Amino acid sequence: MRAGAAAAVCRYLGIRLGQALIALFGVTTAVFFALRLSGDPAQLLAPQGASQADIAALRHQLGLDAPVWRQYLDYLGNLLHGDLGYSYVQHEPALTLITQRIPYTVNLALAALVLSAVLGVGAGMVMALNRGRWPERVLTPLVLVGQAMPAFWTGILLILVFSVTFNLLPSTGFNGFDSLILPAVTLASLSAATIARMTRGAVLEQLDRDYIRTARSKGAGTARLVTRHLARNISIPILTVLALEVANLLGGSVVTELIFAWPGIGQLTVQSVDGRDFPLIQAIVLLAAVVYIAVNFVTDIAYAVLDPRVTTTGKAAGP
Amino acid sequence: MTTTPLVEARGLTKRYPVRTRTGKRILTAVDAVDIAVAAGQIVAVVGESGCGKSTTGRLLLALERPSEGTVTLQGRDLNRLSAAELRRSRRDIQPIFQDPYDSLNGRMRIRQILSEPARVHGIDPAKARSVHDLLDLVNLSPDYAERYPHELSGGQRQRVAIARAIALDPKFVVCDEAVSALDVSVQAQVVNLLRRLQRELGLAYLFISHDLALVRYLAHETAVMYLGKIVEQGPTETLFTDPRHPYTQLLLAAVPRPHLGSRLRRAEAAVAMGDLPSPLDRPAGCVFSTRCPLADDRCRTEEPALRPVGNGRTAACHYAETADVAA
Amino acid sequence: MRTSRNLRMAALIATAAAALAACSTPPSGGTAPKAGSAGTSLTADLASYPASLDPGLQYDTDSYSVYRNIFDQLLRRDPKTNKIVPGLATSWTQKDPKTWVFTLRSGVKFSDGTPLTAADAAFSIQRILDPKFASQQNANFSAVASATGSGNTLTITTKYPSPTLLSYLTTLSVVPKADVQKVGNAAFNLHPIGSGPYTFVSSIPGSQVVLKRNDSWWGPKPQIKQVTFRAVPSGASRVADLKSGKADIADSMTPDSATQLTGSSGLKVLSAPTERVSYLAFNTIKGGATNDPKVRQAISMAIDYKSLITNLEQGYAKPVNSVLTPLAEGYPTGLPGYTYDQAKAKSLIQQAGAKGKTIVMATSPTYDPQIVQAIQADIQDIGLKVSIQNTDQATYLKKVQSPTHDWGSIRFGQWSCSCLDADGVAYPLFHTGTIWSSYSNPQFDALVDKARQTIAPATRTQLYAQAYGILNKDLPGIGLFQIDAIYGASAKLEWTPDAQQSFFVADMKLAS
Amino acid sequence: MNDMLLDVRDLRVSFGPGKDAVTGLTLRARRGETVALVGESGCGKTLSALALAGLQPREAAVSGSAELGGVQLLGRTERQLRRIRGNLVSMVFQDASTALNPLMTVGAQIEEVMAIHGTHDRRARRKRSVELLAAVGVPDAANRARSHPHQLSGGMRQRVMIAIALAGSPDLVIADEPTTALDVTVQAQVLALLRESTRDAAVLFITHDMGVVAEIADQVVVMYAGTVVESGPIAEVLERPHHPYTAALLASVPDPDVPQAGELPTIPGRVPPLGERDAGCPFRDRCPKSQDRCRERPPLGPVAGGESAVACWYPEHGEGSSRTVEEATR
Amino acid sequence: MRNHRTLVPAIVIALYVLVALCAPLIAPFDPNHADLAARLSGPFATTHGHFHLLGTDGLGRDVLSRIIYGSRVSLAVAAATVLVSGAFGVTLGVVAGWRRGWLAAVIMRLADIALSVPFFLLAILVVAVLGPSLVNVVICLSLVRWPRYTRIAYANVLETRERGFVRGAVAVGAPGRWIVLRHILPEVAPLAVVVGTLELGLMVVFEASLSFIGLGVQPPTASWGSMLSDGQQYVASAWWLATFPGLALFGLVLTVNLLGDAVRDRLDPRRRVPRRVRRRRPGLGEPAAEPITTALEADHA
Repeated sequence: MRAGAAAAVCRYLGIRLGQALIALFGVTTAVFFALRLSGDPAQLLAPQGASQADIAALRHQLGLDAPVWRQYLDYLGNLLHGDLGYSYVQHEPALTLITQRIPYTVNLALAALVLSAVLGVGAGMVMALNRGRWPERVLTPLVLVGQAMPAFWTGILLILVFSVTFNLLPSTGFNGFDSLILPAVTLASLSAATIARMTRGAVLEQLDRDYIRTARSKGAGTARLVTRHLARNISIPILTVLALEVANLLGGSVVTELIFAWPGIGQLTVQSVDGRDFPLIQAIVLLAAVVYIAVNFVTDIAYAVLDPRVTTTGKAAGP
Repeated sequence: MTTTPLVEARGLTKRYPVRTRTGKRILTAVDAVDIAVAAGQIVAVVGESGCGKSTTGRLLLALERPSEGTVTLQGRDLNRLSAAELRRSRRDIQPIFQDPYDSLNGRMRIRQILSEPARVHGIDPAKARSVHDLLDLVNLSPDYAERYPHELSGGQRQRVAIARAIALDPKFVVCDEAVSALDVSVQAQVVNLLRRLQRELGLAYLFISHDLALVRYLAHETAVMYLGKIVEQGPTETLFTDPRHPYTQLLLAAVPRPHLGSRLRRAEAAVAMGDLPSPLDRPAGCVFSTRCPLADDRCRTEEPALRPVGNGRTAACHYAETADVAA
Repeated sequence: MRTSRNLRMAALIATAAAALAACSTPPSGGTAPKAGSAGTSLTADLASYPASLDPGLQYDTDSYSVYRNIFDQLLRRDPKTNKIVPGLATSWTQKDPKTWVFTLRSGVKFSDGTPLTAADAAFSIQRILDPKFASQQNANFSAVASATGSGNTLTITTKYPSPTLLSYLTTLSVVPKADVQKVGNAAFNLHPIGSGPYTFVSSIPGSQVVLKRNDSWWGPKPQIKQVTFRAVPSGASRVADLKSGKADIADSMTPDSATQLTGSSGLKVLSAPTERVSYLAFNTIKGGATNDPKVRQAISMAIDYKSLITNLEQGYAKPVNSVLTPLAEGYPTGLPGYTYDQAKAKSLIQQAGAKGKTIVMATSPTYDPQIVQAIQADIQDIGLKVSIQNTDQATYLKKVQSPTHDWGSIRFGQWSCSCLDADGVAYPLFHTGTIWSSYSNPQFDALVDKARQTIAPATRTQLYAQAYGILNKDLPGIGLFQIDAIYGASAKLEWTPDAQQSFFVADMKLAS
Repeated sequence: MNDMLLDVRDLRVSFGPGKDAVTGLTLRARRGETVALVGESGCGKTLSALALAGLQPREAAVSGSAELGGVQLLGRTERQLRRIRGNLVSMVFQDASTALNPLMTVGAQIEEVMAIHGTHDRRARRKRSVELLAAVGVPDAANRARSHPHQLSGGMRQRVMIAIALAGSPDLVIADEPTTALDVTVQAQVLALLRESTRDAAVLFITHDMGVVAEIADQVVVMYAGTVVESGPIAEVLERPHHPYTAALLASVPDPDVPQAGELPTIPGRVPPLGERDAGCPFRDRCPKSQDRCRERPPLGPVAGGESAVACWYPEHGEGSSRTVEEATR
Repeated sequence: MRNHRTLVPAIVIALYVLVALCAPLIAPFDPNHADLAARLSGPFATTHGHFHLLGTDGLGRDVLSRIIYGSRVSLAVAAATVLVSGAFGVTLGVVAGWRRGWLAAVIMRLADIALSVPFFLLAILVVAVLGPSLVNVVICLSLVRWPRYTRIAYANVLETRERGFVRGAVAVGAPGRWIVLRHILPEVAPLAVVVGTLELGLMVVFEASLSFIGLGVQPPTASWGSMLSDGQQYVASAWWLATFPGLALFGLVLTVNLLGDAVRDRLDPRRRVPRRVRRRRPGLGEPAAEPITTALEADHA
């Protein structure tokens, strides 16, 4: 039975993986061609006084004078060999540049994820379990405020207060733990609010379920309801949100990294897009898509682990 | 009856691929079912949940394509019609579903719901049955036309569903558990209505139900299904008074009766039967052999054919003539 | 092979990073020392992280600021006079109009101990010219036909007489041939080795670079022992860092932030005029209204230059009389310059029949939006409508440099050729057929072409005076002002910035 | 009447003024006795049952008295109720597919009752839960204890529900339509099981199905629109219904054993919804015998010559399932 | 109480809309009138005889007037984006859900693709290829947001097509288009409205983000995002530049979110269907579907 379940999970995940690869292929292709419509890196790279010929030479050196389809086939060919190309601007393998930055973004995103998950789930639970009582009345406005604060504004205000006015925390760069605080808080605030609302909704929905009534009819108290019954059942919707939040946090880290000069992938993305550093952009897009897909994938597996029904019906929650 | 039946299913089979823990399997929901409904006749299909009776209903409604077999309406194979022809033929076959809360579009007024069939078929409103007439036919006052379904009780909604079903003067109506979601007092009203309409409009019904008492009251013919197969079929009265298949016998015995005295018999009969096997693990030989108190080796290996057992009945049991398990 | 291993590594890192990141800090390039401590280490805030540390590649301000400390340059400019003075090359002669011979300082060693020879200098030029290297500086040295080195003699031949060669050689940093060839360009970029006053210690890509004093450097011993360059893109944050003492010096200050600093105790503003000029260029070919010289003239009179300099630039800018700065070789000192005369501008617009016409102004976020909008307002005041088309730099360049000249009527930009020479402005911006030019005047072309191949400074100056005279008549472009480089610094820092924005830490001193 | 284990008097549940969902439920049950609470949807039977276990919706106000073996069930704090639930009073809900926690094994769900009520030895709990599963007729109980609800059939799930209800050896088992969602064959099995396994407890059995009532009940309480209209011993209520509503309910279900001609007797109209109920007999609008006096609510009073009580000014005195209500009115 | 929850935010939003519509009447100054000599004056400053309630910006323009005019951009872009992406997304979702099969697979994979392209990159590419304009901002945002609607519509259609009234319409012989238009779409529409309302607030933020990185509306047109972006440089010296547009933005997003919540509570079909009825169906377990709130609330960037 266990083996059978595992096989079902594998088959299911296999299908998802296949679909994911198709999506991956689509993303890279779309980005590849869109990029080549969007500007000429040689123009950006050449010195201001460079002549047409200089730029043409640079273009040739970068292989950008070949027909686009040719460039695309080369790109795919290299990709199959694991070669993501060299950055035009930094003259390093795109992969090296990305791997240098990954730890920072992961650090920031993870810190924000932990922060927002702990705060969000906690607040959501408290709100749902105290529906209509003071803890909910206190938390609701906080959550609403958190949801209405754009990250770039939050960041500016935090810098204004904690760095400029009180000089408590560094406003930029990476220099140990204290420089992580402001970016992580900025990044986490919206997510925490979203997760809190979601958790509240999920808990309320579960509280309305018959099995909760059954548990109460057994004499279960709040603590038991939460730990034994709610915890696992809300873990599925919460997991769904967290998975989306991971994607959101990685996406949101662009703005946050810019504001706080955080040396992560987000900043690299902006720089590479600004500089039309095609190989680097393509590599980043590939990474982003892989992360997005991986997160979905992990979520699917987690569904299967958490919810025994998934393995037997062969379908996960959600579309 | 030698005349061509109004609706006839032959060798009707429906298989679904199902993913299970142990891999992809085929679920045979309906297995080689023959069923015929003559004009103006009520044929009931009874059985436990999962026996394939609802699937049979959907196949007869051509809402699903059979894996094998044919469904003919007045000699025309529904599944061979073009999409447009099928849509046109649909006016002759109408469904009434179980859940009256689900079967009406909550965003439409009753008037819109009842005039939709005619509009779909582009019928001149002057020639179609008027909403007023339809409401009248199902004993609802005309002012219901402007209401929304949520303003109606379950019984009233089911009347509207019936009115919609008869809006195009169909010849054949599939009632899939059409009254089981209703309270008993309302149920009786709707049953009376169905019966009256059948008489007045000359409708034929396929009456799918798990309620044997209603079936006995309503149906001319009854087919008993078990795990996708018809195990016994025949005129309702004969079937109820002298069931020949052990399953029919046990099923009848298990029906709760609103009077004292049947307690013991019923429980024993039911307990004897045990649990319904999974439709994915249909027993070899006779499908009922795992639960049949009379089953012997023959039953477990050799599948009994559905054969005449007298008085117009057919039964799929090797021992149909002698079987008596619920006395 | 190498890349496939890298890919596997990356996959490993990516998965492991997720697990590790929570508990471990990223591989750090050493924690930055607190600014000002011990007086011998310096923290400098740059606007962005250097695009490369290999001096053969990028030469944007931030890269320049960092790597020029690691390497020695062949030539240098005197910070006060801007005259070309010895660097690694102690002397040079011109054998013929196309051949230059340089004698290199002897006894100079790279920080890995290998001696620096003319072969290294030649190699440093050759690699820039190597198409496979795809260096952005290629165009700066495109006049070079060959560079050879033997012993301490470097010989450079040019394809044609090049008056700007020496100018560009002041930007040439010399890299160790042996090491570059051994480790490869990519690795060298990550861990550069030079002969300069500082050596590379560590870096956090995207965040900071740490250098330490090279005690075996041939020049006078710098006072500052260690320097940390940090990338701090937000101007406000750079100000905050200065105020809180987290940084001793910050680059790329805006005039507004500079005025903020002047009020703070313990801080000061350092500035120097640069060869960077703010300019407007007109599309005289497909510019619509701006095809008409009257309209261009009107616009040149519409702009309140003084207000731009005093109000927006807070005085950190100087007026110019052409699209060139006085620092440049060939600056036409005799030209009268532009005047602000709104009334006359209005009447010119009337005369040209251009009143109410819409002109498109192309710009990119790279350029100060406030100036763009101030100019827009000025031009609108004389009766034209100005529609700003703000696209990112790549799109801006693609549009503006397109041979079809379909980019609009007017554009705002800043120009610096890093050569301190009129040629570096006049030719690429206004010569017929060059990528930036939407202007054509054979007379002007002839003058510029001639000046390009003339070595004698006096003749050149005269040629440019004529050429710029034509420009100020035809007005294919307007110089707005000369831009100052502005630095915010601790009051303890002693340093004089120069026109080249050379960020030579060796020249800096921190009082304790 | 001291031998009564369960004694509910005048139970009322209200959602606010004019919204009295249950207006006076009185019933009694001895140990081993099953009381069927009968009525159509919306009559307040489920709400009454929930109120007995203190599980009514938060906004509902409960009053009256309900003693179980001398213990007052109503007006308890949540903390006190927790001791009562599962231990003294347990429940079997209608739809086991939703009433069981989908993510817990059924064994764990049975064990939970014991864990809550003081069995700290995990092994003992496990052993007893398997015993209980076996006792409710789950084959291969030791393995099935490790199954999740979705892996069981509907009948098996309902057996698990019963095992949960029995785990605390309660004095009162409240079964709320426990067989409505089941096929007749399974229904019969579950009813038999319930009957056998609750010999030491009182059972409050809620249903709308007179057939099921006949099957399981010792006493019948018929509710209509929140109030009891008739109560009495099963035989008497089934054979000689006194309230027109009871009679009509019985009549409107056809008998599978008897061929029936003509139309089915029906009850015209519908149950007055909450908020539209007045002080009169709630059935009077649908009652063929209603008269002016029915504007006044009839009290639940004993019937002459029987053990039943009926709330009707003009009770029936007819026989069995004879047709006492007019045929449908069209 | 319930009316309160819809009414109050609706009134506040109506005020925002009113301000946007009547900007020329309300704004004390021309939002683009630069006065370099009066630049960076603080709130309540009077310069050259002009009173600037919220101060002036780096070009001496009146901040209050710019905020008032900026509301036009925020509201127009947010509304247009929600309409465009909503219409596009719902259409695709309905088509996918109704047709199923390969077409659904293609559409849903497209949604995956759209979701996995970094937003910033997409924004730059769109502006690069199409040029900067308000319309292109809408296109850009719509390109990112349509999958949210598609996914929810798709799931909803899959559910709805199994409902009795849809099967009834099929049985009556209604053609697919008829059923989709009359039965499926009306069922999906309220959900789309709910998503749209929740998206509205996000789109205000997104537009501001785009303007913030310089890809939104073109100067000198005032937009809250570009004002914030400009103000960021002056966070220490001229706090009012980032604070007031931020507050305006925050207020709008907050009220839009409040309205979204209220609308969701009203329209969420799950909260309307009487649950007890559904329970009666024999033999049906509860589907392991994710709660609708998850789908609605989870996405924000």
